[in-house]
Amino acid sequence: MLEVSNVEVIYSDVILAVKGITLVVPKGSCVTLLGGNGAGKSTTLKSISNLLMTEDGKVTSGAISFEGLRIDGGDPARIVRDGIVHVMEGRRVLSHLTVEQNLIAGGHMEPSAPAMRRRLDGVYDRIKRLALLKSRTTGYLSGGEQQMVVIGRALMANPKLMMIDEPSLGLAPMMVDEVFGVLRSLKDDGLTLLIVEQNTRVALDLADFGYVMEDGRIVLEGNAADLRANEDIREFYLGLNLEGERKSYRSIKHYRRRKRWLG
Amino acid sequence: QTTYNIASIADFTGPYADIMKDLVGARRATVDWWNEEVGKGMGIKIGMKDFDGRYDAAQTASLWPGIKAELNPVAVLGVGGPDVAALQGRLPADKVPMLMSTAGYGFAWKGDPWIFNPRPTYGHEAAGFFEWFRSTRGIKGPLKVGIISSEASPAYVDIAKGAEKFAKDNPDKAEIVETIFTEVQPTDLTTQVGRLIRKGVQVIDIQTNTAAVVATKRALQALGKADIPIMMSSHNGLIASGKAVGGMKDLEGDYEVYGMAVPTEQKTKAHDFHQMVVAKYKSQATWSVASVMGYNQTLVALRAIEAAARKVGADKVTGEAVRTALLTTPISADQTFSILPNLTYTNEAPFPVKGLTVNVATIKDGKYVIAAENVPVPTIAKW
Amino acid sequence: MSAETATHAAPSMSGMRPILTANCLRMSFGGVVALNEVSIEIRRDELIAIIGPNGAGKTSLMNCMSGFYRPQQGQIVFNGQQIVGRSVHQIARSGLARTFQGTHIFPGMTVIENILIGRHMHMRSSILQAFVHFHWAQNEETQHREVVEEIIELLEIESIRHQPVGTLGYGLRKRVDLGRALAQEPKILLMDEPMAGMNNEEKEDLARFILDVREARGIPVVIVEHDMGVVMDLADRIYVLDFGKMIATGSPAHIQRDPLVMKAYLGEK
Amino acid sequence: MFDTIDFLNYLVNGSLVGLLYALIAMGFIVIYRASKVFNFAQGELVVFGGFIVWWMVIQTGLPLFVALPLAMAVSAIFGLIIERIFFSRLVGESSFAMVMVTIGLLILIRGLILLIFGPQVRPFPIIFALKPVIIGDILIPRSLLIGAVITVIVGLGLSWFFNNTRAGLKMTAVAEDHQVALSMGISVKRSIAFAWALGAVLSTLGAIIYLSGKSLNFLASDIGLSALPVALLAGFESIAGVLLAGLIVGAVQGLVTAYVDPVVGGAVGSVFPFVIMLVILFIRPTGMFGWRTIERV
Amino acid sequence: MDPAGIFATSFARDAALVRTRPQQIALALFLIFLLALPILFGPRLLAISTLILISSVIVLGLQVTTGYAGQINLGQAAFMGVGAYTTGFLATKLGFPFWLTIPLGGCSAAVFGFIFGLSAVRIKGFYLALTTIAAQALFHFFVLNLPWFGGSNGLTLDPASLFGFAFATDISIYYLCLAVAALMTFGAYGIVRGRYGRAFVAVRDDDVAAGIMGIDVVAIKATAFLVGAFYAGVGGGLWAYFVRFVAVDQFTLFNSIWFIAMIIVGGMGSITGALVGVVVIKCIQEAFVSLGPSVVSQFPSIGGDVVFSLMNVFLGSVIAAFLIFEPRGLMHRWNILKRSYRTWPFPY
Ligand SMILES: Nc1ncnc2c1ncn2[C@@H]1O[C@H](COP(=O)(O)OP(=O)(O)OP(=O)(O)O)[C@@H](O)[C@H]1O
Ligand SMILES: Nc1ncnc2c1ncn2[C@@H]1O[C@H](COP(=O)(O)OP(=O)(O)OP(=O)(O)O)[C@@H](O)[C@H]1O
Ligand SMILES: [Mg+2]
Ligand SMILES: [Mg+2]
Repeated sequence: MLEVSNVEVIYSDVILAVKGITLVVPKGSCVTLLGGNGAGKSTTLKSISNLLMTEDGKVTSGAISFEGLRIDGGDPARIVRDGIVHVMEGRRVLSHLTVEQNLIAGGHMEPSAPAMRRRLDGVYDRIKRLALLKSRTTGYLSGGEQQMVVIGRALMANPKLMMIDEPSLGLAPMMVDEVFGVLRSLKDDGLTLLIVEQNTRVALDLADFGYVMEDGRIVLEGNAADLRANEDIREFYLGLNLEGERKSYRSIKHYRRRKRWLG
Repeated sequence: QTTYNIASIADFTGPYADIMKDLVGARRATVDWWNEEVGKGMGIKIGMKDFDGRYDAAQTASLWPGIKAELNPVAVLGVGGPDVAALQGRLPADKVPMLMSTAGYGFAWKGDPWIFNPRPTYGHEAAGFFEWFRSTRGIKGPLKVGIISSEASPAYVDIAKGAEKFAKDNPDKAEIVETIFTEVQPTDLTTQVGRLIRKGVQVIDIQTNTAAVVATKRALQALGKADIPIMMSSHNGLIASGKAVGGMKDLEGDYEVYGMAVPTEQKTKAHDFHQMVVAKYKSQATWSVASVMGYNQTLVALRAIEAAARKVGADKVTGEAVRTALLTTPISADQTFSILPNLTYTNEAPFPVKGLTVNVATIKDGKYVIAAENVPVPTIAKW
Repeated sequence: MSAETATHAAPSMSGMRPILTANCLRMSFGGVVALNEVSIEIRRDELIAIIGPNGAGKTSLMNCMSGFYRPQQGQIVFNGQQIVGRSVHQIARSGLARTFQGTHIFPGMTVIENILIGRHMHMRSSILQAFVHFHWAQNEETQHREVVEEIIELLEIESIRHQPVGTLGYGLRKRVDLGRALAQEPKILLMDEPMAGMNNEEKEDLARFILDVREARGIPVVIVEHDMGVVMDLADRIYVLDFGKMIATGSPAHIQRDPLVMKAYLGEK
Repeated sequence: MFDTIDFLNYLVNGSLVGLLYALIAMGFIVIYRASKVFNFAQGELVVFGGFIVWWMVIQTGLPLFVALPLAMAVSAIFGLIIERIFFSRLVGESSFAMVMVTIGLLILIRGLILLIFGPQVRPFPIIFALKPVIIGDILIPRSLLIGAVITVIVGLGLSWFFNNTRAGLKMTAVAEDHQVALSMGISVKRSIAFAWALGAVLSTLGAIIYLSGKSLNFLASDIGLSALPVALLAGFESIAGVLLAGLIVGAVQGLVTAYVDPVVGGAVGSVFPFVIMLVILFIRPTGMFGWRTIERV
Repeated sequence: MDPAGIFATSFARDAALVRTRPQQIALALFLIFLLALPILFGPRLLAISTLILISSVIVLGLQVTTGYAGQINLGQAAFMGVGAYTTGFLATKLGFPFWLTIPLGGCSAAVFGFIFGLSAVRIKGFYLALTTIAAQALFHFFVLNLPWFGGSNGLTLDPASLFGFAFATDISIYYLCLAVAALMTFGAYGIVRGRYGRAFVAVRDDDVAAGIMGIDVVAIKATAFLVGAFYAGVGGGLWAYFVRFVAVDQFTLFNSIWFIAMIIVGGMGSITGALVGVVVIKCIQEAFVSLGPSVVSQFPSIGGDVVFSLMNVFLGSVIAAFLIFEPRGLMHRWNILKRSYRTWPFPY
């Protein structure tokens, strides 16, 4: 459905953030993109939704195609209409608007008001909490609440492919389960997902396939099961020691085993 | 055959660029005429060079040193307030007199001048009109005057002050019922003008800009009192205001007043002079207030140079000599073809304070005509 | 009210006098009650964790402590002084530093400059001295620069010293954020969700930094965190907030078994 | 010596002038509300609109009912052109940069006006009959009265549009955050374009009411300055609020001009709006109805 | 970023402005040029240079308020006016010497600015910026209506004089302005690279965080206005002695706008940028003015007014173009060039 082939991204003509990556998101599947900070995950998503445009960044080589059509460098609004919606990292709510207004604005592409209403109710009973927060000003919501709002808002656009940047960021454990519950139900309803996550455990539980990025390159890929089994993943992303139980943060040594894929 | 230079400061690229064709054209024509018919005889040639002051003090100030070095002029022709602002501090040091074409200002009214106006202050000109108007209308008691001014420019404020001073010192002659301050482009003056009318105003004095004239005229029309005359000055006179209001007929019975010739189509010595230079010296200038201003300042400058040459000798003329000549030898109306009245400068003021006259023009049956000439100007104390 | 009464009000177990105590704080926004009779006490040698579901009021609590919010009632005694009602920068100057949920670094500045901002309140040069620059201002700069370099080493960000922070990834920003707080040489350090948005590896790094800070500098630390692993391993004591109420407090082990907490927060697993 | 009739006259006319300011201020606010740009060139837009009308009516002698709509259309197009040239490239840039652009725009448009129409003072057509409306002893300039009615209608209409329609909500989203709006599939460019078209049209409307039967040259742009306090008083986001702000400023200015100016012998009236503005802003930092600044950490 | 091979050996060195030998040489040459300028240039250019120096002082101040502290300031011309009038007042009415009047002019302007800065207690963002327009209106009104400033008459000054030596000639006034401008530039660098400079930027980028970092946000904003206004005031003082006549219509809102235009072109948040901006804009203006008349005389068909409007059109487009293609101004482009040159042939 979505194909990204050796894409390179440069910010303000000087910072090379993504150094030729290739990834594929098959229809109806859920793909996750893992990787350290500054690895270029968000940048990758931005290059797909072409929000790069607004950050003085551009795709200097490679191609991005969605359902067989080239979309790289396209107008972001157009791309959303094609069915890709991008939930940016950092809970970007429209802070002076109420939760409901946020959602309505999200559903601006619905042909008619009633249709929009229907979507709205759909979202409300997918994410119960939003119904409660309806009339609150989103700017004042707590971090987690805001995360809910942006996901809900993305759903309002009725996307074919939803790209989420760090959905679990700042969510309490129960809330994480809740959010991923939502995502799972979406997946089951046939929505294609591309998830950038730091919370490797939940991400790999949900995903069928995963990519690992390190400073602008894809260093490892495989279906979720294999990745979960991979030694490096276990140590560096799941924080398990070789015996497989979680090692304590107190007992962290100051030196580290080098990662295979860098060696 | 000695050559002396005059610096002609103009405003080619500023707000008044549109009248420069006439103003500078008139200056040039006058110089050509003088060189040909006067200078030759005296063995003097005048060179004039234009400089663009942009009606901006900073600009003129930065031009001046260059002018001085390049021309070492014996006289400067200025355009307006900014030139005065920029140079009045330096001319005394550099010993060059500057000649303006506008009326004088209260704030320039100081002794020992280096900048000279051929006309008294706007206050004087207005006062002259008041007196004439009173007598022609046979008004007993003081003339009730309303002033419309603006604080947008200090010059405007000064103009109003002049008239107020006159009324204050001559309560029997004029009474300022009110001075109204508006924006440069008034929103609506109906209420204010209505107030003036209720205070029984007999003439409205507007020496600021055409926008104010138009707004006031509209207010008067709205109030059905279009017969109350408006008195304007040279820079916002009948022709200009007429253009702005969209037709001369609207200004029927209004007046303009200033201490120089009125550029009507009537046959006058001034008009003849204009037609002569146009014919003989291929002047581009048209017969307008702007060209009259150009003529008046240039003529004063040249006549002063003449006088200076007679005193010190044709080869020894300096800026200082020109200034002394101005202060010592009167310039008669004939010498300026009645473009200006007889001028007698003194060391008290940058403009002649005594024996001055002004001319009044009006619109009669849609025609721009002279209403009165050589109307005497009453004396006003400094304010 | 004075420090004494405050401490009597909350007698400390280990005889150690608490550095910061908050008494029955109440904070509501319109209908929403963000904090409801919340009391908390932090001792000088402690690493406290505050947990709770989203919207429980954790950040609000921190905001009250750092003076960004003004609680409608209750007092906060920090280092013997009542601080409720003081302006944010005064409280900061009296030794309370915090890092933010999300990042609030200054993107326009380089890493060094960002951390130097932390030193601002320790600098004395007047605008006039700054104008002259040489001598006073310059020497001052140099001194403080040394402090900053230490921190930079501690956090292992030497390589990006001169990079504008705006171009850094989230994780590094958080690290700069921490560095900036440390530069204030605080008497207490509040961290709002420091681990959020980090992968395991980085969490380990940061955990290590936090421990170092605690050991090396002996600064009491309060963290708000959702990652139970981190919380359970690092914290000496845990407070649990739910809907603005303090529903439990105690050692990690004890909290993990608390049924209330299970229900409200951890979820049955 | 105090005269109630006078008082009422000043009050009423002042308020009406205030509503004229409100109309101009609406230009500021519409543009801000749909693109988060504060437009310093508003006054220049007014003058431009004025000259378009002048050119069509006086120069080419079109009848009013043709000329006025046409002028609106032209100025709308002018607004669109501005967006195309200047703002379409700036999407996502800091709103600071955009505001700075409008400062460049101010100088540019003024230059264009001088270039195309020259510095001369031009007569502006009489759009509303000069005969004032007289209610009891109160005498009201027709242009201002009709203008006030138009202003109120337009104000309430736009206010409804922005607050209650989905299209309005879209623009509000843009004003909140360009990047987010884009990520939601809202065309920021179109929103900004609309804002400028609307802003230009409002300015032309303002010019018609302001200048009807008066004269026009580039200095008329000062009206933008007089309208500024009104915009600030209302708060950048509130379109309906600007009406009230206009009334307040206008009424106070009218009275001050009438009663204080003569006493002081100076134009107190012209600075007073700024004083009111400062006072109100101290009490309500984001104007009377502006969005509160949300500060979270 | 430094050229390869340059490593700061001490923190002071690392913070220093000129680090490399080429930089030092360039600076030295530039200073020599400035000192020799009266010999190299004719009086016209000399006068222009003097005006450029005066404007630089004012724009430097604006750069601090707007470029660094992020507070758009539309009152700079008014602040300049306050300085000019104070200078004029003290010089004419009380006969103070210029080395007192100019600083005092700066101070009074600073106070005036500081008051507006203080409104930061309550007012934030664009609202704060726009209140500075009120400064313009109030200044105009008070000068015309308060008794001390000669109202509409303006003030006429005698030349500045030191131990009997009068700065009456254009050369001497040039050196006076040069000295002051140099001092103020040096001071500006000092301010922006120390704690204040950082605090300004911090407040600009995120004033909430700044507060929690222990920065007194209001004080800093007020200080930013204070510094900016002080510079404007000093510039005004110089202006007063340059023209020797002060009138209220020399300080209009439009001038303020030009000052902003200059920092836009030069580059926000860069002292050098401010200077570059002034020079560029002034030179363009002068080009038009000196070419204007000759063009007009060449083709009388195009009136001078056309030239005038063309200048506005041109400068307006220049500014807009900068904001569109070079939002960070000339200095930014210069830095990028430098960087790419230093890392050549590797682009990144
Ligand atoms: N707007 C920008 N301008 C310049 N450089 C940028 C910009 N945004 C990101 N970068 C650079 O691109 C690199 C990748 O950034 P990106 O945000 O994609 O990392 P990430 O994988 O999303 O990290 P995180 O997990 O923290 O979100 C970063 O190292 C940063 O230096
Ligand atoms: N300034 C404010 N105005 C209005 N409501 C607020 C404000 N600040 C917080 N709230 C409300 O108070 C409650 C607590 O918010 P807070 O940010 O403290 O939650 P939290 O515990 O930090 O949640 P999270 O873990 O998601 O960050 C939330 O419901 C929020 O909507
Ligand atoms: Mg990211
Ligand atoms: Mg929180």
